[in-house]
Amino acid sequence: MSITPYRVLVGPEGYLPPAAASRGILLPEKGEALIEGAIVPEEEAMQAIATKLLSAKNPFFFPGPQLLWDWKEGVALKAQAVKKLADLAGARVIPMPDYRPKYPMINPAVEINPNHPNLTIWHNKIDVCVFIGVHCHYANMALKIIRGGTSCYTIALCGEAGHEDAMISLCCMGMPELARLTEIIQSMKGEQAA
Amino acid sequence: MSIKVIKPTAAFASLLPTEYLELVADGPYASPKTINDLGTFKEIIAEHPHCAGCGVALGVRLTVASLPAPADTLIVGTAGCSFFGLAQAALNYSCSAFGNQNAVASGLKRMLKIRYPDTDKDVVVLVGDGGIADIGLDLTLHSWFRREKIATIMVDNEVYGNTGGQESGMTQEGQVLNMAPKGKNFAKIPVFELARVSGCVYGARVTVASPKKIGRVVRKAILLAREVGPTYVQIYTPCPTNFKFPPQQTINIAKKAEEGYYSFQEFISDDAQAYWEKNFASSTM
Amino acid sequence: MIEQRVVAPEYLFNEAEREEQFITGSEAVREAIKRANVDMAISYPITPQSESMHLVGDIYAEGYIKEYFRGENEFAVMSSVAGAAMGGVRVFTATGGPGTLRAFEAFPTWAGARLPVVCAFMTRGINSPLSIQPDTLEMAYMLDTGIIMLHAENSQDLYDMILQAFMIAEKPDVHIPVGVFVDGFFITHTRDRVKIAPPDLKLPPYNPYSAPVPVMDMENPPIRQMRDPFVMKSNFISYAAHASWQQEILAAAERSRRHIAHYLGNLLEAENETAPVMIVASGTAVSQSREAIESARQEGLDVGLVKLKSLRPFPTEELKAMTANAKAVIVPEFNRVGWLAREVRAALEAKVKVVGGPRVFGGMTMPPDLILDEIRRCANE
Amino acid sequence: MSKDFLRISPAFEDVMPAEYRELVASGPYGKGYGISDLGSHKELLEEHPLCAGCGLALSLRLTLSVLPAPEDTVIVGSTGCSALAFPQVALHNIHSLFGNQNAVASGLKRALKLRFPDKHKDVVVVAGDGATADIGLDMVMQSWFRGELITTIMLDNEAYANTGGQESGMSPKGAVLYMAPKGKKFQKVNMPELAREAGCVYVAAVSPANPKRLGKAIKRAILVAREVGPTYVQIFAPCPTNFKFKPQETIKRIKEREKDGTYLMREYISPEAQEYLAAMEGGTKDE
Repeated sequence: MSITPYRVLVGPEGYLPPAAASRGILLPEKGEALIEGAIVPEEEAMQAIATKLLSAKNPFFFPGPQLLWDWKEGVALKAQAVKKLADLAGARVIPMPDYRPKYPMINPAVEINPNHPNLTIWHNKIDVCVFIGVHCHYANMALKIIRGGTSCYTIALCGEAGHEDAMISLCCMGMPELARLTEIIQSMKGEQAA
Repeated sequence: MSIKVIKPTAAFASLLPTEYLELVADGPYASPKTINDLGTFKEIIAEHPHCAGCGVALGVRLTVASLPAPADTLIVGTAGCSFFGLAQAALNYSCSAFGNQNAVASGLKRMLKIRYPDTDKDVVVLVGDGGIADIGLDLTLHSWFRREKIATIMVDNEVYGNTGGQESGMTQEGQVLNMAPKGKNFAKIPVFELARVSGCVYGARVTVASPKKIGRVVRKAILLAREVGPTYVQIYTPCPTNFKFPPQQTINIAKKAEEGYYSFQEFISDDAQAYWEKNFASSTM
Repeated sequence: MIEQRVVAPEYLFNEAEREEQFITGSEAVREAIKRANVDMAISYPITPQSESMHLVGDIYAEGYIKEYFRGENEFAVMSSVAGAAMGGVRVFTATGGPGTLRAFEAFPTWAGARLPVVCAFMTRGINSPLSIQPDTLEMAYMLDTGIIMLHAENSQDLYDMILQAFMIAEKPDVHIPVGVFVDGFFITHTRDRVKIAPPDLKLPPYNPYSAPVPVMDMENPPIRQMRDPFVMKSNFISYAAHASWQQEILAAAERSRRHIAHYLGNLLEAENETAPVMIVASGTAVSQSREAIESARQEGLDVGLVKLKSLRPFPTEELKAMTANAKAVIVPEFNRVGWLAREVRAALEAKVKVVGGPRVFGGMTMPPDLILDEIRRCANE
Repeated sequence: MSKDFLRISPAFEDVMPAEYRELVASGPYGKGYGISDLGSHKELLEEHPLCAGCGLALSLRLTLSVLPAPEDTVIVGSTGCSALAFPQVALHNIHSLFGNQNAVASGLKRALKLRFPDKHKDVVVVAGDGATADIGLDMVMQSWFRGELITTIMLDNEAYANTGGQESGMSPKGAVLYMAPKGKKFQKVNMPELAREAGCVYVAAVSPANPKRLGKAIKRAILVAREVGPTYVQIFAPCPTNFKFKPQETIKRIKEREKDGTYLMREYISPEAQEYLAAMEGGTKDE
């Protein structure tokens, strides 16, 4: 691989940034996470997420179809928990209801689409965003486009293997991990307030 | 083709293996032969590596012995048992990708029409059931839609023989074969009816138990294809190796089929019938 | 059919008590599929693959597979396989040589649509002229379709790799097709000793909802979903989306490295890798190389061997390490073009002399002496 | 998908764009709407980039509005003008390679049968004339020979329209189009007849000039394909752009062709399908 190891840093990185996996960035194991391409303990990543969100000027959560649609047991509950987390972090929400390219034009104020996520990032001047409940393929598509053309700091909360193309990525996330992250933000907000 | 093309130059005549000399002396080129002349002339296919009792070898031999103008006939084939014997045929035989024979034949026929406007160059497709009914079905039907002037002949052994006995589209429903471990679960593809619907001007269904009928329908199909439109002949050619019957039973099995589901059938369009009566009604064949 | 119980893949591959059988490569495919908990298999005959798919048909009749049918040609079969995979089932098929080329348009769509299909390729010569004999030319074309490519040296590899292929392909972070390539006739039609797990064990079933893309069954979101929408509106945004999509397929193959290592042990195997002359090969060329090396060592020549098991993703770093002290690398192949020599040269970046050959093709066998001559020549330089 | 499947997670109800809330509130899922319900509910296809007066877009809209069970219908489309509308259709739909739609549908139908044995998952192929009669002809017919329980719908605009108006197998004889500079030399391929010969148990040729009849044919084709055998519906969908007539004349063109007998509306029902429909239609309101 190239001499200096590749780092997944906030963009705009360039015309066509590489997929981080193709530059040797490995996905974390359970209990680990990724910060800017480096494997770290999950706890450390959660702290970093809390700091990023609470210091952000205009943070947004992008819930995907797997959370927006109440399609199976437990989804509504999880959606509730994610909404609570977003409110707590002072972040607004723009949904990603589906993945089809929006023709003739998307309304970037109310929707984000993985084929052209940068429109929504630019339109709303989003500096930190959180992906959750988006199928991994489409999340990775969007994360690379955002890193290439915007200066938005991306965070992925993934129930499966995680996302190397996000600046911070958790993996194997279930309700317990969601609760832990909410707790950290809660306490960090408390400290800041005090 | 003028006879010159197959006559060895005097200087080397003595060196050529006898089979080439026989082809000049009593091959079918100078005066076309028919099924009745079998045994009296040097046939276009004199040897082949097919299994004992192979219906396809017999079907191919009878077809090639019925060509109205072997000197100006080109056969287009494809993969499958049929290409073993045809690879030995003493006329131009081409074989490209599996199933594309009618597309190849379309291009070949149109080009020969341009290069030899006043000669009838008969382009004949001679291929197995898998080649036409399965992998080559669309190319075959589209050559018929386009009314290409070629005769398409299927030697139907109702199985993919060359690859070891798998079910083909022309296998009968219920027949147990490789890739049909519980028996084939759909009917024999009605290529004969599809030929009529797709624009063939003449069609005949026959079996190797009736060599004289094969001679007549193959000749008729090729002659009609010269002027009127695409034609189709389907010959039942049983396969002892994959259907596991004794090699000497092939003709009996074909005969039994001819009395049942493989009965002799013909269809002919009005304009083909008119053309036939005007030009060939007098001939006995 | 005997009652089977689901076990963890690691148990089936590494711990289960194995029994040795003397079977052909085609039978090895049957034994693998019998234990792979496959939902559906679709077939079309082409030598030398037909026997494998006959036998898969037979175990369907015995009840080991839920659905099986013969399609009308390879392009149709690979399309039906795609439909089945999008419908959320574990599906298997096989082809080779001209069949691979006739089905070709489907392979890049398999990868692009993230379909975890497993396909065995019994490699065979490409027309014209027609040859049914072994030849790995088709692998040259397959290298850039985006599918993962494993190359079996013998029937044992073929048995193991097919089972492992399902587990690698279905990982959510991978979820692209795996091709298991094996040289036709040399392996498929010759008997060999193969150690196989007990027949009453099978892999865990495929869970379609762990896929990185929605399943086409109107039972999971989003409902307004086209798989896959052509991203083609003529503007920069569409091009960027299409490029990012392709990068994700490359990334999926990169992520498979650790899974391949986990199940196969490594992407390549090496012996005596400190030798000055190294042979790098895949498939039956490895078996021929072993014989040549045997003779070379008797002549006192110091030669090592690298057996490549994964060709996509290519083990570039591992290969560099295994040829670090070599002054010459010999790449014997069963094809005309030398696609493996090209890959090895690219990987080693001209840091070591790569001898592209000996190469035989058209179905010819490769006498070990051809390789031995090359070893002697390189050793004496 | 169960009847109340399409629900929005309450936590995000407020942020969902209007079109999705409408889809949940008044979408067709579970309703079994017909042509006469058009205008009373949110349709599966509301916007598309096809040309003004496009017969195909109209036919596709009508087809989608009469699906007996949209909540359990997966569509397999193909390359061509119809493909431009499919990304907007609120159903799972597959776009694979030009011509392989019926092969894909065969694999999909059998997979869904395995995964949902006691539920009707309707797999409906919707493709153009080029995809069905030319490049996909063998896979279409082989799915019929095999008796695959799928419905094949051809949107017949009698040309390769999406690529700029070339002759297709379904173009009328004599039509001057691209790649037929001297006019098409052979007749319009007789797909309904081929379908009947190939084993289809229900075949209909309809057009959007008579929406009710079109709706009835689609419903029948899909219902019959659930139990009896493969079905085929051919919809005449004239193309103003490539045949150079005014967008508002599309329906008029159809009526002219019906009058001069060059596009016959017809229906073939096998005895078995007849029996099945009699039982089914006895119960449901006849369109």
